[in-house]
Amino acid sequence: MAQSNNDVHHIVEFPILMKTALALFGLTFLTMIAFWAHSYLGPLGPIVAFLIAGVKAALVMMYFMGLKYDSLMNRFIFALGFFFLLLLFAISALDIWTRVPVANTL
Amino acid sequence: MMWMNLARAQSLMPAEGTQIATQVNNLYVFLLVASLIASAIIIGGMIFFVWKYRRKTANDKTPYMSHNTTLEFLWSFIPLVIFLGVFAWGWYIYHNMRAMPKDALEIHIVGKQWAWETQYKSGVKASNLIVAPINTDVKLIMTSTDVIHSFFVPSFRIKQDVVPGRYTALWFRANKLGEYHIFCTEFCGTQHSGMIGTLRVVSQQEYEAWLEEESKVGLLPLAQRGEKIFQVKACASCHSTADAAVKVGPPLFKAFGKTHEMANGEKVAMDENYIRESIMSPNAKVVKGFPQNVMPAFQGQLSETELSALVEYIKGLQ
Amino acid sequence: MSTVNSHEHHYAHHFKNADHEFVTSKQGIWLFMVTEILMFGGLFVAFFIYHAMYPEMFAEGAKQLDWRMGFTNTLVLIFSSFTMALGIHYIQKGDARKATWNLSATILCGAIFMVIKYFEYTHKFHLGFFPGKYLDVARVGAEHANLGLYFGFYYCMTGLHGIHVLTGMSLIVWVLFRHLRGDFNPHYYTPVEGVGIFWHIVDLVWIFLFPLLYLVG
Amino acid sequence: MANHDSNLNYINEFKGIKSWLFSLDHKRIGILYMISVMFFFLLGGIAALGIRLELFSVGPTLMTADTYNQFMTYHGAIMVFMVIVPGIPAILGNFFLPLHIGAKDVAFPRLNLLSWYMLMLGAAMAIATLFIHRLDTGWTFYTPYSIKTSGSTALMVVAVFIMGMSSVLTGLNFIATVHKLRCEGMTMYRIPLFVWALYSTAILQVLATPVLAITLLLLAMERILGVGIFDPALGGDPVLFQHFFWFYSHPAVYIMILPAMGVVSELITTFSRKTIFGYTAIAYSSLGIAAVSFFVWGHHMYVSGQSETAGIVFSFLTMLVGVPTAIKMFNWVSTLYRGSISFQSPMLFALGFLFLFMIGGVTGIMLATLAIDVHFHDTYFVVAHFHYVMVGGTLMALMGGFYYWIPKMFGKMYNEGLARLTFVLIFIGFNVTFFPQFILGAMGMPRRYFDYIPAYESLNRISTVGSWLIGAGFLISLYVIIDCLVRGKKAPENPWGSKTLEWTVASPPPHHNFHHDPVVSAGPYEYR
Repeated sequence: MAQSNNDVHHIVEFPILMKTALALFGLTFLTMIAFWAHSYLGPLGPIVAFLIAGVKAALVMMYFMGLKYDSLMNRFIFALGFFFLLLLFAISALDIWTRVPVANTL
Repeated sequence: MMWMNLARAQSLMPAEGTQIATQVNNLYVFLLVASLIASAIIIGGMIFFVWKYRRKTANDKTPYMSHNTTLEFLWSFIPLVIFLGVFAWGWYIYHNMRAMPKDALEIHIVGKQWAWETQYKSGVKASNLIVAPINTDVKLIMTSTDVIHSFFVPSFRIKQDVVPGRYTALWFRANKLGEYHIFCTEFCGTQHSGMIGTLRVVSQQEYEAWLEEESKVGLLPLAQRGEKIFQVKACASCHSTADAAVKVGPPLFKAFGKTHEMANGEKVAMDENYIRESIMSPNAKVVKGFPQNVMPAFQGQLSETELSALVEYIKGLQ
Repeated sequence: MSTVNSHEHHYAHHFKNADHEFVTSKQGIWLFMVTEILMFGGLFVAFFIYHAMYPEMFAEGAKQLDWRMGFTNTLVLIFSSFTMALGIHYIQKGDARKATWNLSATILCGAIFMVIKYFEYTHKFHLGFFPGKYLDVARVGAEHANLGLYFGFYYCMTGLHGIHVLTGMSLIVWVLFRHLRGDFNPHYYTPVEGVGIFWHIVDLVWIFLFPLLYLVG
Repeated sequence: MANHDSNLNYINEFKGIKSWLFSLDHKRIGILYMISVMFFFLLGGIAALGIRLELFSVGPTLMTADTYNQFMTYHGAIMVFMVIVPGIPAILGNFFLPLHIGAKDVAFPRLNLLSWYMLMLGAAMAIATLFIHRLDTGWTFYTPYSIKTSGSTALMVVAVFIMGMSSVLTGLNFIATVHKLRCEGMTMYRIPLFVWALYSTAILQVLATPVLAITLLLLAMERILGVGIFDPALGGDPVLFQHFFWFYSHPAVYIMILPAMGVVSELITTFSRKTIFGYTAIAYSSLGIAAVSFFVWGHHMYVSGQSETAGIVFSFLTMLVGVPTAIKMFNWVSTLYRGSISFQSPMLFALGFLFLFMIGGVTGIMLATLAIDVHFHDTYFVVAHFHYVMVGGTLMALMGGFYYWIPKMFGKMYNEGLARLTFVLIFIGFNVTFFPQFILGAMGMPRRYFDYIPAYESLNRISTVGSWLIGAGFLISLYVIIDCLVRGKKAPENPWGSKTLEWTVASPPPHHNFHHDPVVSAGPYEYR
């Protein structure tokens, strides 16, 4: 099950780390620009903000945490967490938004 | 054997008072019989195998049976089909329970710590009592003023949590006269087991007569109106009026005019203002030995006349 | 628990070799990270549900927050994540001096983050934005009566995140101490990797927290 | 390494209390868990007997309503969080998982000891609430009652958070152990079914408990900072608390029952001396139950104000989780077919498990049906159902597991006659206590009732008498265990003729488990 011996101890090279850091700073500024321009974006604003946050999170996970070079099992384990959160949100939201309101007719 | 079994099964459940209750009974009887059959197969099989293949010698040889795909498929697929069938039948009846009838007789229920307060459209109020006409759709619109309660009428097989901060609804159409229990089934504190009411199903005429008689409460002398309000607001569940027994709050029997020691040691005579203040904001003066913030505040729930009626009633408890 | 000493480093007796111990420890670390994601995730799920139920109230709450502080905090945490990754990188390369600098820089950034957080909190207390029922709606002049709910979320989420930043900082101090004592070398650095991944999770949570709380408008 | 002296084992190799309290040996930590869980079971049992005594007759019998509510709360909280969730995984799992897969220890021994200390810390705080300000919220802490009521709820909730943390760390440890420490030749299809059950339980412990952690933290913040997330006064939705609570608590009931199923698989194969029928079916149904258990939590909330659509989705998914459970029952009974069955006490408890879990199972399907649950929800029918699967299931399997493995754990045989007596007492006492409660539930008696209408009195009386029998049964089994430790005869290496790895080592096993690493070439139940 363990991968081949040599890439068990993977070292993320300096240039990759530097590029990731710069990308993260850039994306943070991009988020701010999206926030200031919320008058044009309107309802799209929060969605854009979250997309950028998602990209930043992916960068941190892949390069800083080394998930890109890690075993399939560890990636599956980490992804499992997000799946169950989605499940909790999906069915709780399904409940709250399919409730039939009862009016007080007194 | 089957029919005796059905009769016995139905005798366990309280006599049903609505058409839906009969449907629930039928599904319950089917489930009971199916479970008996399934248990007979598995437990009977177990007992038979255990007896037939009991150990004979110290080193018996047993066959190496690892699996049997067809058999295993059957006893996975057949239970699945039965379970889904039961799910669909349950869904059908559940939908009937939750689909509210149009233009039903609406009664308001307010669940509060440790009593059910009912209110009719005509303004008639009652405590722990619902009077409903027979063969009419009745819709209960329920809310709670403090914690979650749950309105349960076993004979009608209906139950619905009463959630503070929003309205929940229940409906029934009684098809038998009589008195049925109302229970609270969501834990709500000390007197959770005391929140028992009665649901009386009467004929249409009797229902209108009761409504008429109850609405004349406005003409009663002040003290009697006070007693009615004392009942409706379920003050009796915490304060005794016939004797000096301590229920949850201090007794009100022969209490008027006497001085009582407060929690902070101050001596206060019980006069009209003290009663009025203790009703509107109970925590202002709490009698020694009684806990803080147990009694709910009635600020904004009682009109001026209702307050003076209550004061008149308590003064009369000599 | 006796440990088998080989010239590079030691590993526990119930493992076959050092790599076996490293791979198992990494899996243990990732399993723990799943529980962190699920715990913070629970808060985010509750936040999304209430945001959808009371959008205007949440917008009013978000306006009270100072996006400048949030923005600087994001930059500080991303930089600390970068220095943490560098710290591991240099320990793997065997360059002890640079690793020490980077780990200290990470701790410093954590401290800066907490100081900015402290000013944000005191500023809000000063204005009267307390959590939940303690928020005096009249004094604060809030349009929505349950603004306290937004600030309840604000303090719960940033508070829990703050506690994790402090825990992360103390873990890095412990790892730095062991590094200065010479425990780590290119063949044995599991604790550093573990603490590093924990610190990146803390940064990950803040990356989502910042747009969620500050920019929701 | 310790020398291979024959009479040296994990008990007598190191002496003194410190060698126990700071031991990193998974076997010693298993014994520490055993002692603490048995003590908590005693506490929970006393609370149970108190409840039944109070319900012996109409009206207050020996306590006030508030005291009864406190008894009910502490019975639930102690039994769930301190006895039955740690129970089989922490005691038998810690001791036998490494032995079953041929490992020297669990993956992270220090984490294992930390888990025990966290359980002790959490339990101490929980029991401290008894003396500070007793709780009366029920073990479910439903809001807004748990926010409004007096009582040290915040302290209890943090205590449960810490105990949950202990459960997460144990689960994490077991997953890493099963993944990485299996001995040579021990593929995932040659590990015993007890290990499959612990593996599925560990997945549940790791993925479900964190959501309980955040829910309880928010409840503590609710009481301390009044954040209003679950408080309707501030726009919070108490039904959302129930969603978050049951998102953990339904997987939690599978954390309780799956290890018991693992023990029963071991007992049935050993005592019918026949290989398991459908190994892969049972292994995959453990994983199946673990997976589907995350989708079904809403069947606790059909009448809670949850929408009809959500109720339908949950009822449908709950029916699916019933299927793997039925598969296991069929496979166990088929294992008995043409076996060579002996009736020593572990097997009696396993057969008792099958009987009681069958009734628990079918009543579970009844409760999963939407229309039926509307009548049965929060009545004694539900109380009877979950006691049938928890006491009838997990505790019967725990007792069977104790008697099956005590010769290996302590190297001494227990008194077989007395052990069979405890089975008879517990089995009969259990049915006398809880079967009438099914009828009470059908008649509509709500649960958590301090007092009831006279119509329910006779059945409640029978139930109380039954609870005395259970109490006697468990006290006698405590005596049997102590008597075995003090005066038990020396146990042979393999008293039951079982084929799994732990019976190939001495009883009690040496500190490092195996003198030389085992190599496995066949399945765990090779009875030819």
